[in-house]
Amino acid sequence: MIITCPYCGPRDSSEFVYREEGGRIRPDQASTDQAAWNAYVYDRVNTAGEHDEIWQHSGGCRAHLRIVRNTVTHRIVSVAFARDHGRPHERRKAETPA
Amino acid sequence: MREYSAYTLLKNALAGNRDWKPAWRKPDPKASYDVVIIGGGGHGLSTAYYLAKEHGITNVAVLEKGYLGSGNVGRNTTAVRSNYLLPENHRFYEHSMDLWENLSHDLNYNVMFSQRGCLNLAHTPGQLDEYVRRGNALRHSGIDSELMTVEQIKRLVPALDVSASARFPVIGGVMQWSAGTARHDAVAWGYARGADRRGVDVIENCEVTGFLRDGDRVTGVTTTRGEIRAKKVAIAVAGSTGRVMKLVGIDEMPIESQVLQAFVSESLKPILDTVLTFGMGHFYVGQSDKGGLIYGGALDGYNSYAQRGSLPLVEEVHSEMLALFPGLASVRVLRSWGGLCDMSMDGSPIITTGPLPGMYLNCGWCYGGFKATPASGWCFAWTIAKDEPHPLNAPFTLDRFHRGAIIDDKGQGATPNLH
Amino acid sequence: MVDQLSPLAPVLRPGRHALADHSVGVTLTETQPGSIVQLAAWRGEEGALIAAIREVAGLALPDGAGGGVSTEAKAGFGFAPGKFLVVDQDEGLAAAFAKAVAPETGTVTDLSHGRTAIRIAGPKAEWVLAKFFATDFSLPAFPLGSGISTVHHDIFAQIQRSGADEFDVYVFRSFARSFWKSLCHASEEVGYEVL
Amino acid sequence: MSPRRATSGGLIDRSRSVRFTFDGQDFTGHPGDTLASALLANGVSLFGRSFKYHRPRGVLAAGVDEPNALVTVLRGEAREPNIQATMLEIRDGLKVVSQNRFPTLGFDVGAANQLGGKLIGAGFYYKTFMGPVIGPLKGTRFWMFCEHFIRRAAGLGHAGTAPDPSRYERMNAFCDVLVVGSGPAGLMAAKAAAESGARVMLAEQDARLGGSANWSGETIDAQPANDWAAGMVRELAALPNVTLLPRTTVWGYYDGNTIAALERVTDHKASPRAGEPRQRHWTIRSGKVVLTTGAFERPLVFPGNDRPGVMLASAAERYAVEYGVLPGDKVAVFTNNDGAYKSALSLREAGCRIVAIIDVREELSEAVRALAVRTGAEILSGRAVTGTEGGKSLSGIKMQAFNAKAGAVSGDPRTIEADCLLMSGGWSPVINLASQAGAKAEWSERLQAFLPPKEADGWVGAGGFNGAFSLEAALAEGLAAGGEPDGDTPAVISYELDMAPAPVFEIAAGGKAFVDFQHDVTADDVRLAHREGFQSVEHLKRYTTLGMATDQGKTSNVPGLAIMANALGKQIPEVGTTRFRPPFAPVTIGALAAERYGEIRPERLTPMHDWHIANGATTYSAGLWHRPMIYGLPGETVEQAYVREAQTTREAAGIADVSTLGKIMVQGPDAAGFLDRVYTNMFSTLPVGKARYGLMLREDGLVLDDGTTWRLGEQDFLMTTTTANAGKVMQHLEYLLDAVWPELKVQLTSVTDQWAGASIAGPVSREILAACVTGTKVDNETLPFMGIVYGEISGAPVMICRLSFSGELAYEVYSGAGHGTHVWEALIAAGKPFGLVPYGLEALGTMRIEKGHVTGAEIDGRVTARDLHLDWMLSKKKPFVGSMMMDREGLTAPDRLQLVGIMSLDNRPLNGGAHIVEELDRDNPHGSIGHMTAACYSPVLGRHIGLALVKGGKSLHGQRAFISDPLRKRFGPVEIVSHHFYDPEGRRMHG
Repeated sequence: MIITCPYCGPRDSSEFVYREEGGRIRPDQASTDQAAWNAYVYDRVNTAGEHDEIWQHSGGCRAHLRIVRNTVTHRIVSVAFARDHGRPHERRKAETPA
Repeated sequence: MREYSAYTLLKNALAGNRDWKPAWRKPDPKASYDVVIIGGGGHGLSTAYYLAKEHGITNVAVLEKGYLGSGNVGRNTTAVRSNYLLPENHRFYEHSMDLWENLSHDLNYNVMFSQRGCLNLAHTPGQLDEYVRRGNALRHSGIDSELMTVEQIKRLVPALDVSASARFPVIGGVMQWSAGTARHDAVAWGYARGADRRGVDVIENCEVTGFLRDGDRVTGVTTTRGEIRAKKVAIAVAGSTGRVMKLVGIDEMPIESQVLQAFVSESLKPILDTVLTFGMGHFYVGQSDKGGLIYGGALDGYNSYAQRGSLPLVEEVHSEMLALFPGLASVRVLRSWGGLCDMSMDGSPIITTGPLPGMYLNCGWCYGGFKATPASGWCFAWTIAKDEPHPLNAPFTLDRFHRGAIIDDKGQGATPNLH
Repeated sequence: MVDQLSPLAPVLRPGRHALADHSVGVTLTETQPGSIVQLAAWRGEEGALIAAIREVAGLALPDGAGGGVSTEAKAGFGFAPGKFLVVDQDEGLAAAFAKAVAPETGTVTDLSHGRTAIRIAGPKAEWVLAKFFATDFSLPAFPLGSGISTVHHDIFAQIQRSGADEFDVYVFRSFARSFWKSLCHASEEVGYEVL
Repeated sequence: MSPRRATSGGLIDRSRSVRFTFDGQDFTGHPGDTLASALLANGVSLFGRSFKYHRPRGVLAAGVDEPNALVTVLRGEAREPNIQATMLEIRDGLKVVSQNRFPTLGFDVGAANQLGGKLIGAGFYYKTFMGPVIGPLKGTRFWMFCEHFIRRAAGLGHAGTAPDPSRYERMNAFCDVLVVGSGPAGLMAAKAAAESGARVMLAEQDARLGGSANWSGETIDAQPANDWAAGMVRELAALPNVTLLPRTTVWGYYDGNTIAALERVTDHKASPRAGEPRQRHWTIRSGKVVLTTGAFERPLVFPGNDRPGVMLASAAERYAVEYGVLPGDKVAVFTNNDGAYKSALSLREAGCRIVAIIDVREELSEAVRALAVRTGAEILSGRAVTGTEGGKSLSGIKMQAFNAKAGAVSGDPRTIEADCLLMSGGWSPVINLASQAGAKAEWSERLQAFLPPKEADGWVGAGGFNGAFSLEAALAEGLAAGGEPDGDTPAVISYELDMAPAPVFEIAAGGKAFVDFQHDVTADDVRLAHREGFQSVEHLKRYTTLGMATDQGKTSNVPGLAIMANALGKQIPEVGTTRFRPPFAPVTIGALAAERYGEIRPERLTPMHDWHIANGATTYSAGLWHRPMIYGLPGETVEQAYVREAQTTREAAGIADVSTLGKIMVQGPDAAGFLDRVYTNMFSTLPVGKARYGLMLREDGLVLDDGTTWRLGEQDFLMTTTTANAGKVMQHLEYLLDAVWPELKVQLTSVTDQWAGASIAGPVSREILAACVTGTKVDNETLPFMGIVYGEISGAPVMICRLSFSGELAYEVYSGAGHGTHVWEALIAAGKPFGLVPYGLEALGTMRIEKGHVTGAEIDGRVTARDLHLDWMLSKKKPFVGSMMMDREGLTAPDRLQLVGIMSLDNRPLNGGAHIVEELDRDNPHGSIGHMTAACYSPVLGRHIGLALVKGGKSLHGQRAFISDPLRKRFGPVEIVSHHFYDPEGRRMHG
């Protein structure tokens, strides 16, 4: 598999490590919503098809990349820096007041 | 008279082998069953077999989307062992071992289970302590485990490099002698035949496309071969759990599907009579009765439903092979394949009622699915028949992750690709 | 000042290790720069940091990912978004940058002891490097002066093209001896000389 | 002159001879010969024995599809088993032996297996060897007894056990166009692509480029095809943007057009050059892949089709034309298509006598009849071969009338004398690589073959690969695949043949008719599989082992499917086709390991490593690092050494290399706030110039790692991690910063290698520092506990932090890594008058156990901070990673394993990994309440002690229990105590 890092260009998949699903929402650091934390840590969409995920270019620039990749064909649909993809922790506010 | 024996083999040979019956019928699905099992792999078939044999429930269909045994039961490295650290795991796998030991007789089908042992090689004192901890845990549960010195290891596997100059010298190992290998396909075929002869309909080329519901309750399935109603619907589709659960409206699970590659070398005269694991990487190897070395390593490490591996992992695995067996450099790898693993968040499986009424779930097998086949089916059949788990699978719930009651043999946390 | 002890010292064997026909495909050198400094800009401050590099080191780094310049005594290149490696044969570069780079601009990290610099030069330099790194070393893909970050199994490396047939490889010091031995081994096929 | 070498012709170099041995016998051939062609030229027809029945076998094919002629090559002590004689170039000194025979190839006792033919058909193992259900042989015993003998009989060649001295290398390459196969289509494609300016690579598995042009006898551009090919190769070789790779088998097509290929660099050389690898594992990333891999000819399935002397028509043609070898004197031909007629003619022209051409088809075209007449053969259409005669080589064939539509033979057999039978059952395009890439094959009714799909992503095909079997089509398609669809192709002269075969795969006439030659799978085996329900293609393969041999079914897949389809009354595509997986042809393990063969992982060395070795250290692996275990004196045991080192440290001083600790610079305006988020305790309150011990949890609330972090400046922190977790912690922090909190201005840099670290501990450590440190005072006021100062030692700048792992007054002295040995030696010299000793990990471990500090043995990924009594580290003033997850019910359950100390009561050593029980039962160990994580002899206590994780934890302090270690056969009484064995108030380190 070749992943085209937005900084380094096309590189072999051996330079990258898969980290997480991309769509998972980490609750705000101060959130006390236990269910949201549980879901964040343990539940996965695990799509068969186009899958939103975060990889790190650990053997290169070490940036985290938000990648959409088809898990059935391994074809990579898009790659962007994870940090440009909005900030997951801001998407959902704590549901139960602290 | 048993259907398969040396006598019937001779009798049939004399008759030109024209009288053998199909190993299982090829029935059309009926409109309804007491139990429908989705997944005609090892676990689904063994579940059907034990439902019929242990619980007298024979109005059962096993639905397989492709050919029978096309999933991981036919794509693994055939190792059977119960040497897990945690009691929840090793008790379960030891029950499996008990079933394995008599499986060929039970099924009247030679699954070629051979107890040639599984040896974990240790390379640092800390690692040896860790392995001894595990071995002692087994011994305290009545399961066999033995410490081996380097000299004993060398005698057992003369081709192994145990020199002190190795990059990671072997300093000892922990052996489970009752462990071994079995002929993987035969397990699927044996269970299929056993279930079939007890009245179970084993239905191939029948893909589930949706679930029939009555409110929350699951009442059957829609398939490429029509609607099938069932009092109970059981899912045993490890590798495809995510896909099937989405059909019933459950979009998130504590599971990632990942590819595990396996390899077989060309046939060689015997060189390795046990199963070995390498402690400074992720590598295991055995040799089949046909002579091929069967081996594998770590997961490719990313989500996949493709049954297709990546090249870097191929290179990694083979470098580990040579770290143990420098004499095998000119031996060649003949085949490789990829299996889809249901990697759970703690590396342990799920066998449970629910999560919806009328539904039963068996998944999350990670690497351990093949060796679990008998106990998985046995426990799942119990759970389906009695609507509650057997004590052996009671810890393997779906809600354990959220509760923090995790069963993490490797101590890696919710990082499936490290289990 | 105390000189740095090279991690390669016990395995560095200067001289020609040529083929039977006396040909030498690559020369290998440990360049032992006095300063290796990593600079990182906060987002939006890359321009200010590049300006600081010009001011302190006199290197005008071109725009674009991996852009760099290599001169006789100094070199610099981008190796990650907003991050640069600047190298000087003289010591003291980190201290100079610490003064010139404001906290609002970014950070300065001294790696003068932490990285080992190895130069591989000669007609077979691309061929030998290709044995290690899954990276395209051809001139169009890897222009003069530019740099990359890559990895050979466990050995992380930053590489700058310092000439048409010349590359400077920066590896972690603790891996340097292992890498050097592999490099010499891989160079045997084409003949090599250690300077 | 060799008995079967033609007097002229062939592309071999007749001016030179090559000497080699086969089973100890000397033979000669010529450069350009394969082992197969050279042995055939010498009149050898018996090459090997089959897997199951040990039947004598000759050569079936001439290339990578060969199933029968497998040999073992001896290279010194190294052995290469199962090498195809058809792919092995001979060289001077080559030593080859046959395999799977005992005692000799000619007389093999294993051939007795043939007597049991019907008994040991497909799947017979599954039905027997189970043994009695009860009695001493129940369970797995009987099977394992039988298996012992089965295993011995199985396998083909012997592997070597001596390390292989050859070197293997990996090579990475990038190109725009990779052409696989150098036949006419491949050459055209490569040329066209190269002329467009693309970077082109051309890989050919054979030694000689040109593919079928080397033996087709056709004419291209007014010259013999092989001359045309040689000219093309010369032109390509001269282009700077073209790389030619002969002897290179492309075996894997991975995602993203990542192509794996194996180059045999020196296998053909009598004396390789120094430094040259034996084989090179290429990983080629190509923009586009052009597949011109041609097609394999298929055998026909009929009784006795495996007798030595029966071979594929195209193989025989290739031996005759390319190698100048006459495979027989009296040659018969058996075919279902036109192609074999051309082969017959080529053999005739090379000097063979063609005695008969037997064709299953009733009707033959005029063109074919004309061709047949030129061969001088008797033409027998509407007939089929129904048997072969001879012992270990063919002497004649049996032939009967045959109705192709009904698939039935009739009439009396006629015997024809022949010592070679050419057979052709049609052609199967080599679509393996396309299949690996995910392409689904399409069945062609006309060609009776699976073809690649028309549209594909990443690759394009041409020529025989596409089922375009004519030379004109191959050239035109090659040109188009190379990017010049409208270019001109050279003029050709070739035969007008229809390669479409009659749909006949098997002649069922009684007797063993082989489908898979190497694995001895017969047509009857396929039918048995059908009868027993193993009808899908995968079941067929797995039940009969069809296609599972080293040739991977290159010749057997389609015939096997056809026989199954016939039994099912279905069409072939309804049975399915096998999806091909890597490798296309077997690949050596050495090549895949490449440069890691002999050195699987790089070594990681600390700056002081050479000093340790020079001063008597014994090391062991800590991840990739080598770390000193002890610095043993002559005659000392490991225990004596570490006890001396620890005792001296506690009484005077010791020094240890701690450079392996992970070190991360955490810099930026938000650094302090970031540390507050990732550590369980507070760091924003840490003053500049001070250090603090910190604890990190994983997101799931369990302990990740611990270490001290030093505040070097307002915005600069130096974090240390454990050696083992350095990488993991770095990734964890990078992820949080980059993917979760990108708004934080924090920069992380690994500086593990920047610093050398020496830990100097013991009551006189301060005096030692005072004796060698300049530029700063090191007294208690200037350098209090957890304080940091800067100074110099022997001219090298150092940073000293006063912190203690051993529990003694202790300092960590950090210097630039390049100064590490210099500073270390200065410290050793300064410490000499004070009795300073270097100590290794064993002494370090001893002192930490005495103090009850935890390490990786306790932080095993399953413990919480509370389990380790580190509750005091959990800040209540702020959230931190894991804070919301750490108190879930499963992580606070009362029966969790918690940290305690253990004291031996029998004055015997304890061991990590032993379990703790309340009731001792040596014979039937049970009731484990936990396990020991670490153990040592404590010099300060004069006792054997250890740490353990047990259920009940602190509540058991003061209780008696037992260690139970059946693996090491060590049992005995212990007392459970606090894990703080030594100086619990910490007076010594604060002193």
